[in-house]
Order: sequence, then structure tokens, then C-alpha cells
Amino acid sequence: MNVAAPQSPLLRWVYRGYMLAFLIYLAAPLFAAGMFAFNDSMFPALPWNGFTLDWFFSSTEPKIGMFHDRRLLRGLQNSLIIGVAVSAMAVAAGTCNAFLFERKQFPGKNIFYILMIVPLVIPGVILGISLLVFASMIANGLEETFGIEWDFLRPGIFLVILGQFSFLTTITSLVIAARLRKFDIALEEAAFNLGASRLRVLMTVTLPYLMPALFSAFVVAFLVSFENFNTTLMLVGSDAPLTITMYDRMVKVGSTPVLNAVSFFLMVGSGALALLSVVVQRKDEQT
Amino acid sequence: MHDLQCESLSKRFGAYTAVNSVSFNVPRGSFFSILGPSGCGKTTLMRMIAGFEEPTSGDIRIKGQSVLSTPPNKRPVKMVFQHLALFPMMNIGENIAYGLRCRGENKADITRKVAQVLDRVGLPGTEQKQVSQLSGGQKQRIAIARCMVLEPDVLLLDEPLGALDLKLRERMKIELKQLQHQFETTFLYITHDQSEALLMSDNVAVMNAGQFEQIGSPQELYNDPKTGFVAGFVGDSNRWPGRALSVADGKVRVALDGGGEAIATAGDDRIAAGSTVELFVRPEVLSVGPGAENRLEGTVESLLFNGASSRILVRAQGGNLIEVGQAVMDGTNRVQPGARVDIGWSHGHGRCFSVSR
Amino acid sequence: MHDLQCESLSKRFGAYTAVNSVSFNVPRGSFFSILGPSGCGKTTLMRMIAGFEEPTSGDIRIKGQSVLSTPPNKRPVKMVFQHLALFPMMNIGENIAYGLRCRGENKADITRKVAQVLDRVGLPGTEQKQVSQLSGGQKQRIAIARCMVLEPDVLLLDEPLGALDLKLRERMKIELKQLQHQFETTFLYITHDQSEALLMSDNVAVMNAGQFEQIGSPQELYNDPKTGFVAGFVGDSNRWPGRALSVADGKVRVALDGGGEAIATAGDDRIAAGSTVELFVRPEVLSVGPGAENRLEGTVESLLFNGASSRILVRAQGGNLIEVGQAVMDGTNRVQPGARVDIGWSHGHGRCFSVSR
Amino acid sequence: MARSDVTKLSFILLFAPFALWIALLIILPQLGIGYISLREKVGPGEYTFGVSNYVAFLSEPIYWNTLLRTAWMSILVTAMALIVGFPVAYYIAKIAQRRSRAALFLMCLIPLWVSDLVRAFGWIVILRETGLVSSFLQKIGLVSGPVEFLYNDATVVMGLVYTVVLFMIVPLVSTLDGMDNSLIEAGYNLGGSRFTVFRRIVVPYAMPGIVAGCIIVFMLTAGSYLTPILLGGKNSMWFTEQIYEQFVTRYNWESGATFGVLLLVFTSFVVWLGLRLTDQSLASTVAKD
Amino acid sequence: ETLRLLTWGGYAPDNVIKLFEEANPDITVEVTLSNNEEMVAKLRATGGAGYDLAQPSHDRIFAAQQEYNIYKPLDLSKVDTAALAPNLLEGVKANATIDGALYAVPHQWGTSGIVADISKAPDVKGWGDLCNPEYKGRTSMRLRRTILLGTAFSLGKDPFALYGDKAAYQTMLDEVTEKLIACKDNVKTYWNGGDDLSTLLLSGEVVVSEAWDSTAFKLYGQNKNLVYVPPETGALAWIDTFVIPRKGEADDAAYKWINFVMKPEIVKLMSDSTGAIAAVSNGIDLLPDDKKAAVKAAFDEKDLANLKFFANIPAGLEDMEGKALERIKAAASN
Ligand SMILES: Nc1ncnc2c1ncn2[C@@H]1O[C@H](COP(=O)(O)OP(=O)(O)OP(=O)(O)O)[C@@H](O)[C@H]1O
Ligand SMILES: Nc1ncnc2c1ncn2[C@@H]1O[C@H](COP(=O)(O)OP(=O)(O)OP(=O)(O)O)[C@@H](O)[C@H]1O
Ligand SMILES: [Mg+2]
Ligand SMILES: [Mg+2]
Repeated sequence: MNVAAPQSPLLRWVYRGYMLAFLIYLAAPLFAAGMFAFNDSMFPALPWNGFTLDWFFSSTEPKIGMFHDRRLLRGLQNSLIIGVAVSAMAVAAGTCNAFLFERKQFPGKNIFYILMIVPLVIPGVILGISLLVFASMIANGLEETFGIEWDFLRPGIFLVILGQFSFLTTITSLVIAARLRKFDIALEEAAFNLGASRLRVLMTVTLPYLMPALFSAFVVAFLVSFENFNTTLMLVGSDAPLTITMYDRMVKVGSTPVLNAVSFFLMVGSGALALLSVVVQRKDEQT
Repeated sequence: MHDLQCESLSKRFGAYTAVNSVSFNVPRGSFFSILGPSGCGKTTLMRMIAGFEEPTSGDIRIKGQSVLSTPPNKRPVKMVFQHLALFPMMNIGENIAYGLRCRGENKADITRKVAQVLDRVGLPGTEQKQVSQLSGGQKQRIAIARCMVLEPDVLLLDEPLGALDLKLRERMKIELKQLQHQFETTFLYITHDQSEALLMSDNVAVMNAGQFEQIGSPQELYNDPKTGFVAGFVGDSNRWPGRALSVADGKVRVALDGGGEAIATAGDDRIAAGSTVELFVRPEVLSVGPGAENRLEGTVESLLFNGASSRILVRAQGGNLIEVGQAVMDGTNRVQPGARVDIGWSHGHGRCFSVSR
Repeated sequence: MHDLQCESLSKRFGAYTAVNSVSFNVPRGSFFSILGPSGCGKTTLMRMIAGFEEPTSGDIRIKGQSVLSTPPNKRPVKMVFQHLALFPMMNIGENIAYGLRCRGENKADITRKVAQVLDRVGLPGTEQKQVSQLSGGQKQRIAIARCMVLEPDVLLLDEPLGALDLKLRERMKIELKQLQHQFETTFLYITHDQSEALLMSDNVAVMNAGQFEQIGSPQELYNDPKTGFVAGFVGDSNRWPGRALSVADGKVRVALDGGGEAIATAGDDRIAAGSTVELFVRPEVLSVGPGAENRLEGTVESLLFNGASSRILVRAQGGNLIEVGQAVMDGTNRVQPGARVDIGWSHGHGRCFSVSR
Repeated sequence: MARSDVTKLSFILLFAPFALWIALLIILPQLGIGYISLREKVGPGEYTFGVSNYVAFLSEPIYWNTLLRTAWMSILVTAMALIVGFPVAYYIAKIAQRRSRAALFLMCLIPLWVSDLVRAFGWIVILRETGLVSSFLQKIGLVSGPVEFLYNDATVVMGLVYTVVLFMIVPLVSTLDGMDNSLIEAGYNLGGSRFTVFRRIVVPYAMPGIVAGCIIVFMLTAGSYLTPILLGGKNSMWFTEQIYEQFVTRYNWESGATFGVLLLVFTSFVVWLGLRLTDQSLASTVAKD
Repeated sequence: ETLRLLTWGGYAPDNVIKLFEEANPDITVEVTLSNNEEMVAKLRATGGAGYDLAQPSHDRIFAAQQEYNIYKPLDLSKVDTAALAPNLLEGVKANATIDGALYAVPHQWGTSGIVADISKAPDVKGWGDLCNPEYKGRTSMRLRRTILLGTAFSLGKDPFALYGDKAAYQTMLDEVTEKLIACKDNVKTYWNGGDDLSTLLLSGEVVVSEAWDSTAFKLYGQNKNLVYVPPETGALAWIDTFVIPRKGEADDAAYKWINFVMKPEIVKLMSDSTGAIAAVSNGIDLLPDDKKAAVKAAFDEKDLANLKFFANIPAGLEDMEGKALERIKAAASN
């Protein structure tokens, strides 16, 4: 018997009903957004005009499917580039941070630790504008005083990457540090003791141990980067990632079910990715 | 010939001295234990030998060569960690091969040696198993095999049985001793459990507060402790405070604080008439009934039945609690709670140590 | 008068029967232990008594009243959990006051009672301390105090010493027994450590695979086990398989599988000539040297020195390993490894049980 | 000694990326907007320093009303997320079977991986006057005409709760998961009722998780942009929207930066207050999971 | 070579891009969708970098350039000016010449006005009808400066005339604000983009709304009841222009694009996509047929003569307008 659970059957059913309602609440907008991707209509709205896959595959006007829509594909490509770059950087920096805070003792550690968490609690918009302002100040300063033009400090992919990196690093650091904390330092000492060099210990013992955390940190960072809007909005240049492209499309052109198609595609994609990360984690727990 | 020699080894952490000028030699092929309570500096000492801590002063020699400047991954000592530290991301074979690979041996040799050592620890053919598939005792053996495959001069073991459960621990004690015989390697074994140290070792060093109190064979420690700490820590003992009345011929007459007098062997030479002392008497040398050389009167407080190691708790008249060993074989107790009894023992079985205040 | 009565209590999880028709009575004020190996159903039994599991069948009565329909928070039994389950977010005083507050007693009473019970467990004035500031043994006492302050009819203890270290466990055994005396409450104590059960209990039930094998006083269990399981589980024993040759007057002549013959008391009445049996002999009843009623020849394999509970390991000619108890008091071993010895014991000390295959 | 050199070097190597990240991407940019916020525009391309931007903020009730409204709604959303999320987290951590637990948790996480935009879009499709709910209600005859569910504060709160509730559930699950069932059992055994056990044992135990979840949720809500804009009606004002307006529509970086600083300070204050009231610390709560 | 366009939704339809790339195989076109405010904000943040060609409205050039220096002067000789409607070109020239340098040429023009479902709201005449209680809860508007100006006209003022006098302008704004706050109850919601607007109207959730004529014309194609109504005080007209950002890197390609989209056959495609009228001499005639019909249904000569072109916004006014809009947004209603 699980004492934590309600004991009376009625309450148990009420509780289960609540859970079910909650899951429906979670699924409803996703379902709605996904459903109209298959509606054979120009508008993502009722009435239902029948099932079609045109919004994915059609290449003819007016129903250009998402796989033939150059701008959406470009946005997707930009998102992928940004996501991979940001995740790789954030995982690398997060690993450094994890080692720094788990393994090293230094004065002011607590303050630095809080500083590390702070980006998580700064609203994304503010991260975006502060970076925009700061980069512009530098770029303008350089231009006015030295006549140097550092265009990468202007809105564009580079700034988007920096902006997302600035808060994703906190997340990856926390994920990796949590795993590193569970690492028994005796494993490293054992490897040393068996004759391994520092680098070898890192490569054969510590990093393999951290691997599941590195992987899930990467996935989390990638997905968050992929869906990020607030920070990116302020920093985006001519190479807009997918969310911004979709937003522009929705607000400035008008939505067609192709946006639903993209949403559906993203849901399936990120669902699969999340699933993969869980599987990796689970497999790790078993060993 | 000594495999391991430590010479006035010390380690200070800031103002705190964890290991204080410890010297000892471990002869080749012997089983040497360091026994001491928690926090006395055992692990620190071992980590210095393995090279994970730098000694504040003193020297460590392995086969006569100082290893102070040798980095930990080059020292010819291998270590079995308290929680074994088997690599969870490798299977058994890879775990054991790890050290060989680091040395850069060739594949065929590695495979052969791994198979060999697995055979020797009684787990042949388990190369492909995962660490998590083994029982506690098997993991223990793999941890030892992982070190032994490298043929170290000295194997260090830091409370390797600490994590096992009671019954398994009993079995592994015997098994460890057998493994050491088989490999004929020098074992340096750390524990805070006196029964482990006594059971397996050729020699035991009793450590307290960073210092060695006594080094000797298990029998020596048990039967001829040199300090009060050793007498109290190794084996069960009754321990009564008192005052020396007179000293003669290595025998001391003691007036116990709780009342009563006894004659005992002097444990150290700082005892003089009038000095504060403690008297140690093991429960198993006490007998119930009149007629022994030393006697204390008391009332039986309770009977603690535990088969062969049962105890009678007697409250002496002066208030001291006396534990009397009593192997109950037949279910009949000779005494009952509340009964007045005489507890006796011979002079030679009591030991007396001065107490420095 | 019985404080607690269980009547053919059973608990099934799906197809698996965790507790199988267990009946027992615990007299008022006594210390009752349930001893059994891991997974035998002890915790399940206790959780049924506390009300956290519903019995599949059977009845539980406390002071004669069935409590089956009483919810767990209304039962007059309190429980000390294995890991104590002290509330980490409350201080000591609040922990102890928790139950009283739930009852709705007034502030002044609560304060007084808390102070009183802390006094009784020897930790007066610790109300304001945090749980994490206490040592293992102190936490133990707080967990008991938290229950005792509610003056329960029965106190349940589920392996409460399991998490403590060796030396502390030794001390707590005696202390627990003393606490029980002090509070004069009925204790139902669960353990898989036979020495705990023997030392503290008035009565012990030995449990195996969901069933009670035997209920009796510690002496009865130790000296007069009724089943092979009890003989093997309670106290150390040599255990040799064999075949009954003849049975007469409660004595069995056994041919050991490893060779040799012995006469032993028949432990159960299913033994007939020719049936497969196991012979149990405790190490401490064995003696080295000729002249005993039963004899086995063998070679000394090793000496395991451990003070009063030292052992000699002897390999019998047939291959059986014999553990011989030997209290070494003076440092001289009467035998040396490799020596050929005779091991003997009297008829009455061997016990023979049939093996059902 | 060679070894202490290695230690030092590895420390520097590890500290450098951290320092660069925090200094260049977090601290200096924040100081940057602080600096800009103190700039006063006197003419095209001419500036002096002063606090007039802050004065302007304080003297314009619309602005601080918006800030207060944002904070108030965020607190409401946080509370709602806690109320909605706690039973779910409790179910996942304590009631569900081991196997279904992972699956449930995963299901709860799926919406997290879809962009805000898609989710808001989904809600619009469902809730608009001609949307699914309205059509459904008409079909079953519960209402006679179409009903509008969009464009009001309740919808905004609901939509925000939707986007953030998962950030409440995750830390809650991880703290509740660490809670030994025997604590609950002990609570009952000592005579506690269901309510007592919940109030005096479960909730205090989960406190770090609750606080962590609340902080994250509050910050996310206060900083959100899309949901209040897309779901909000004609009265809906959100402070981030104001910031965006100042930066983009009004080309007024100075007051935009001022707003940014104010939002940061104000939300930090609320978080600090929350931590003080619950006696927790940032490092011990947020960093736990 | 890449041509990075910063433009409005619909101003760079895929088919036009395709044709352009076929004609100029060495150029690829990248498009970022935006609106007036964002265009200026983006270019400001980039210092005029990141894009090679932008399309703000004619009133968004003068002040932005003066303040942020984000555009570069145009070389009119590279533009095929003959194709352009002379009156629009002159208008733009008047608005976008600074220190003798011209910064913009016209591309499309259109108007803001009212769209109404004549089956349900047949009598809609002007801006004031948005606040007509008859359509309570069935009207919509975009809460931007257009509605401020429109309402001002409907109140009988001429906001453009007040541009020079900040105080008077403020007084006028206050009045407009009050009116719009009072009107708030009448409004179902404020729309944000063409999509919002279309959905609201097509679903019938809204029957009268402020609208861009282009969107209105598209809607007419879907539902003949949805008709664009130029307000009686005059539709507000804007001209979307071409400007080259200061750090544009593909000027030649930019000029090629400008000239390309002015070709009659492209104008047709373009107008089809934007719904707006090209700034060429016979712009209306080059509209696709359905749009032409919609325009003809909406405008008569009188309406065309009555167009109110946006004037350059002097610095500071935008702030005042912004505040007014915020006050409206923040005001309570149910
Ligand atoms: N790195 C360190 N810095 C400061 N003090 C330390 C350090 N390592 C150990 N100590 C201290 O040195 C003392 C000895 O520690 P050590 O680990 O050697 O004890 P031990 O005998 O192995 O104890 P146990 O049986 O509990 O493992 C302890 O008081 C410990 O607190
Ligand atoms: N809720 C349950 N569902 C299914 N099986 C259970 C459940 N609880 C216990 N069991 C099974 O019942 C058996 C007895 O469990 P129990 O916890 O009572 O053992 P125990 O004697 O207390 O063991 P230990 O000494 O290890 O605590 C075990 O095999 C266990 O797997
Ligand atoms: Mg240690
Ligand atoms: Mg149990």
C-alpha cells in the first residue's frame, strides 16, 4: 500500500481524473496546433475541409508545403546552426563551470556561484536588450573612435548565439554539476593509482561518466535554443531563426496551415529528441 | 627485506595534525593492518603512501627507494578503495585491463593476463559482465584483481569490507586472507574493526590520534597491550579507574574508585604509588564464584544471552559495572538477576595503565 | 494479558505470499523480537500491525480489541522506522511534540511532556537542537522518545540499529533493553541480526519465507532449535550434510557425506533410517584432542585469532570444513597449521534435522 | 611544487571561461543598460546624464501601473502554477508506479519542447470565438451563440500557467522524489491526520522545491512576451511589451533601458522577498535540481 | 552575391524572387519581414548594417536618418525614374531629401481606412463608425498612430497641420485619446497584423474595422461583403519606399531589384501579393483583376483626390503619440 496516496477509492479516482484533466490541458493546444496542419483549407481554423498533406509536401501555389517553403527552411536551417553552436558552447562552458564549482576551492566561491545562477532569473528580454545595447556601444565606440567595423557585434547570428549562450550556460552548468557531484572522486584516484595520466583519467573515466549529463545538457540547450523567442527577438539580424520567422509570418503576413505544419514537425522532432535523451538517461541509471 | 618503509611520516592540514611522525616497516609478503578509531588518520596515511597527499615531513620508501617525488600514477603501490571505485562505465574485463592499457601492453598480453587474474580470484569468464551484475563479494574480488594484475609491490586496502553486510563480511575476511596467501603480495590493510585486523594480519599497528600506539602481532596486542588505549580498543574489556597503592615486581596493587582492591600486571613503567591508573580485565577471564586471587562483590543486573559470547552484567558494590563472559551451552543459567555474586580473576589477567591527565 | 495478538495473519502481493498465516501473542511489557533473513516478510508483518498494509486475512488485536478497521493514525501502536524518519524540518522538540500536537494537547502539557521524555532518554535540554546536530545514537533515542511520549500500548521497531556503525550498535543494544525496562512498554522488535535478537528479547520468533519457524526464549532457540533453519540461523554452527543410519531414543546415527560418522540428537520426528539429514554442531562445543564421544580427523588449515572468539579451521578428511571455537587467552596456540588433529564433541551437542528436497 | 602549479593552472583554465561569460555577457551588459538608462537625450545625438528617465517612469502612472500589473499577474500565475502543479508533481513523485512515473514525467515535459509561439497559437485556435471550444459548446447546445474566450486576463493567466507550470513541476518532483515515504508513514503513525501530515510534513519538506519553482516561474512569467500579447485583450498591458515598444517602436533606448533596469530590480526584489519570507537561499533552492 | 531585403510581408513574393534570380543568376535574395518601426529599430541597432535594401514608409526617413544616420543617399541616375508616377516621386523627394541628398524612391502606396461587412454594417462612412455603439463589441482597430490620426480627422482636426506646434498637437492628442478610451468598450480587440484582421473579419467576429486597403482587397476576394470604405474625411495614404541602409553591401543588386520590380509585368505579380498599388504611372491598371475590381468598388475619383498622405513626423511627436496609445491601452474597460 502506498501511504502517500489517498486511501479512499473515491478520492483515488478523483485524483486520477485530475491527472487526466491536466494531461488534456497540456495536450490541447498542441493537438489543436497540430491538427490544422492537416486541414485542407487556407486558414488554420474550422471548418474542417478534409485531410491533406499539402501543407507539408505540396510545391504549388497557393499551398506551398513547409518542405518547399524557402524561408521556413532557411529559418529552420538558421535555428539548427544556432542551436548546435549554442549547445556545443554551452555544454563546453557548463562542463568547465561544473568542474570549477565542484572541484575547486577559491575565495568568494559562494558569490560566484550565485552569479552563475543569476542569468536564470534575469528575464530573457532583458538579457537580449542588455546584450544588444552593450554590443552596440562597443561597435559604435569602435566605429567612431577607430573607424573599425566589427559587424559581428551588430544584430545577427553571432549575437543571437551569445545571447542564448548567456543563459543556457547556467542550465548546462547545473545539469552537469549535478552529475559531477554524484561522481565519486575515488574513481579518478583509482584510475591514477592504476597508472593513468591526468588526461587519460579525464578521457576514460570522468568524461564517460559525465556523458549522459553532457548529452542531456546538450539536448536541453538545443531545444531551449530552438524555441527561444524573448532573447532572440532583440538580437536577430537578417538570418532569423525559425521561431522568429514564424512569428513574422504570423503577425506580418498571416498564418496559413503551413505554420501548423511546422509546429507539428517541431513537436514530433523535439518529442523524439526528448525521448532519446530520456532513454540515454535511463540506460545510464541501469548501469 | 622490507617492501614498504615509512619514516617519521607526518601530515598537517593547517593547524591540525592528521598523521604525526609515524614510522613502520612492512616485510615482503606480509599482511600488515592499521587499526584505529574513525578519524585517527588512517586514510590520510594511506593516501600519502599512494601519492594522493604530500607528506608534510618524513619519507616513504618502497623496496628501499624513496617514492616521494614519484607521481601517484607511477608508484608501484595499488589501492583498493573503500567503496571499491570500480569503473561503472566499463565491464569487468575492461576494468581489469585498465591499468595494463595505461602501461601500453599489447592486446594479446592484456587478454591473457585478465583471464588469468580472473581465474585466480575465482571468477573465470566474467570479462563481459557489467559491474552492476556482480554481488558485493564478487565486486570485492574484482577490485583486488584489478590491482593484482599489475603485480604491485604493495597492495593498499582502505576498509574494503566496510560497505558489506554482516554475514558477507565474515566470509570475506577469510577469503581476503586466502587471496593474500595466493598472490604472496604485501598487503597494507586499514580498518577500524578489530576483529578484521586480528583475524587476518601478520602484524597490526594500532593508531590513535595520528600516532601509532603499538605495533605487534594480533596475539601480542590482545594479550600484551602496551597502552591503555590498545587494551581498551583491541577486544572487549572491563575498564575501571583507580589509584595505584603500591608497585613491586611489575605488579601493582590498585584501589578501585568504585571500591575494592585488586592486583594486576603493570602495563607501563610510569606507574608509581599514588598515581591514577585504569585497570583492564577481559570479560572472558572473569569467573563467577569465590576463590580467585582478585575478587569483587556485586549484584547481577541482567543476563545478556548471546550463545557462546553471552554476558552477565554485574553491578559491583562500588557502582562499577562488570561484564562477565559466560558461554551458555546448556540453557541453564547459573545465576539469576538480583543475585549477589562474587566475581574473581587471577592477578596475571588484570592489566593496569597509568592515566595522564 | 496480551498487548498484541496476531491470528493467522497473511498478506499476499498478487501471487506472492509475503506473510503466510502467522500467529503470535506478545504479553504486556515484554520484549518480543522477530528474527529472519532479508526479504522474509518481517517489515510487511510490522506494517500490517501499524496499519500501513491491509492483511489479506487474519486478525490483529491490541489489548484484546481488533484494530483491523482502525486507520493507521488512530492505532495505539507507534513505530520506530529503520532510518528513523525523524522530520528534518523540525527541531528535536518539535519532532517529539508532533504526536502530542496531533492529539491536540495544550501547550503547557506538551512542553512538560517533551522535557520529561527527553530526560528519560538521557538527552535533557536538547529541544532546540536540529536533527542533523545529533549523533547516530542520539537520533535513535529521539526516535524512541518521539513514540514513547505518546504512551503507546506497543512500540514497533524495524531494524532500528541497521544504520549505525559497529561499536555504536553494541552500545545501543544494551541501551535499548534498558529503555524498554524503564518505559515498561511492550516492544516488538524486527531484526536480521541474531545477536540483537538474542541479547535483548524475552521471546524471539524466527521467521523464514513468510512463516514463523519457531517462537521461544533466546535460550530455547539457541539450545533447542526446532528446525534446521533455526539451528543454522541462530548462532554460528558447523553444518554438515549426511544420511541417517539409524534412529533410536531421539538419537540419530549419521553418516556424513564427507566421510565419518556421528551420533546426534534428532531435531525433528521426520527423521528415519536412510533419510537425508543435516548435522549442526556449534564451534564452541568442539574440542581438539582425542577422547570425545564423536570424532572427526582432519588437518589444521589456519588459525583465525580473534581473542575470545578465535577459531581453528580444520579440513576434515572427507573434505568438510570444520570451525572449531578456541578462546585463546595466553598467546600460545596448542595447534599449528598443517598439524593433524582429532576434533571431538559429545552426542548431546550435535543436532540433526531432516532435509526436505 | 610542480603539483601546486598544476592545480593553479587548471584553476585558471577553468575560471577563465566562467569569468569571461559572467563578465562579458551578464555583468557588463547589465551595467551597460544601467548606463544607458542614466542618459538623457537633449537633442539628436546629444546626451547628458541624470535620472530623468526614472523620474519620467515614476511620474507616469501608466508605466508603473503596468509594472505593478505585470508583477501582480505574475504572482497570480505563480500561485496558480503552484496549485495546479503540486498535485501533479506529488502524483508523479509519490503515487505513480515506478514505471509509469517516467512516462508521465515525459508526457509532462513534451510541451516544454515546443516554442511559446506554437503553444499560444494552439490556444488561439481553441479559444477564439469561432474556435474549437466555442463550436463545441454550440454544437452540444450549451450556448446559443458563439462565445469569446480569448482576449481577457483570465485567458492570459491560463495561457501563462500553461507555459510555466512545467517549470514548477520539475523542481517539485525532484524534491518530493527525495522524500522518504517513511516520513509520511511516521506522520500518520504518530497520529497525524491527512491534513496535518500534508501541512506539517510534506509541504515543509518540499519547501526548497516550491521556492525554486516559484522563483523560476515568477521570473519566466514576468519576462514573458508572446503569451500576454497574443492572448491578451485590449486592456492587456505587459511590461516586457513596454520595453519592446520603447526600444523598437519609439526608438527610445534610454527609457527602454530604464524599464529594463526597473524590471530587473523589481523582480529581483520580489524574489528576494520571497526567499526572505520562506527562509531559503537562492543557491540552496534553484541549484538543487 | 546576396541581396538582403528588409521589407514588409508580401513585398517579396516567392515568384518575383524566382524571376529575379533567373534574370540575375549571380544574386540570391534573402528576405526579412518587418514593419516600419522595426525596420528603423533594426537598422539603428545595426548602425545601418545587415541589410542591403529596406522599405520604410515615406514618413519614416527624415527623422530616422537625422537621428541615427542609417541610410545612404540614393543615386537617382541608377533608378529607372521614367516608370515612376511623377506625383509620388515628387512627394517622396519632398519628404526624404536631407542636405540635398535624396534617400528614398517610392515603391508602393496604399491607404488605411475602414473595412466593413456591408451585409451587417451597410452604413459605415468614416473613422467615427468604429465607435458607433450600433456595432458594440464588433469593431476592431490597430492601436497605432494611424488610428490616432484617423480619429483626429473624424473629430474635424488636421493633425498634419499641427505638426509644427507641439502644444496644440498635444491638446489634439488628448482629445483623441479621450475619444478612443470612451470607444474602448465598443472594440472587441485590437488587431496586430493582417492575419489577425483577416481572421476576425472572415470569421464574422468583427464587422467593422480599421484596415489596410491591401488586406481589405484580399478579403474582398474571399467575401464580397467585405468592402473597403475610404473614410469620408479621406483615407490615410502611405508610400512605401526603397532605401539603402548605410552599410549595405550590395548596392548594385539593390538597384537591380528596384528597377526589376518596377517592370509592368512584375508590378502585376507584386501588387497581387501586396494588395497595394505600385508607384508607377498606371498603378491601378496594373492591379490584378479582382483587386482592380475591389479598388474600383472602394474608391471613386473623389476619394482618390481626398487622400491624406502622411507627413514627416517631427522629432518628439512620436513619443507623444506613443504615450497617448499607452494611455488608451491602459485605460480600463470591460
Ligand atoms: N583534506 C583535508 N583537509 C583537512 N582535514 C582533513 C583532510 N583530510 C582529512 N582530514 C582530517 O584528518 C583527520 C584524519 O582523517 P582520515 O580520513 O585519515 O581518518 P580515518 O582514520 O581514515 O577515519 P575513518 O575511519 O573515518 O575513515 C580527520 O580529522 C579529518 O577531518
Ligand atoms: N508492495 C509490495 N508489492 C509487492 N511485493 C512486496 C511489496 N512489499 C514487499 N514485497 C515483497 O515481500 C517480501 C517481503 O518483504 P519485506 O519488506 O517484508 O521483507 P523484510 O523481511 O522486511 O526484509 P528486510 O530485512 O530486507 O527489510 C519481499 O520479497 C518483497 O519483495
Ligand atoms: Mg578512512
Ligand atoms: Mg524490512
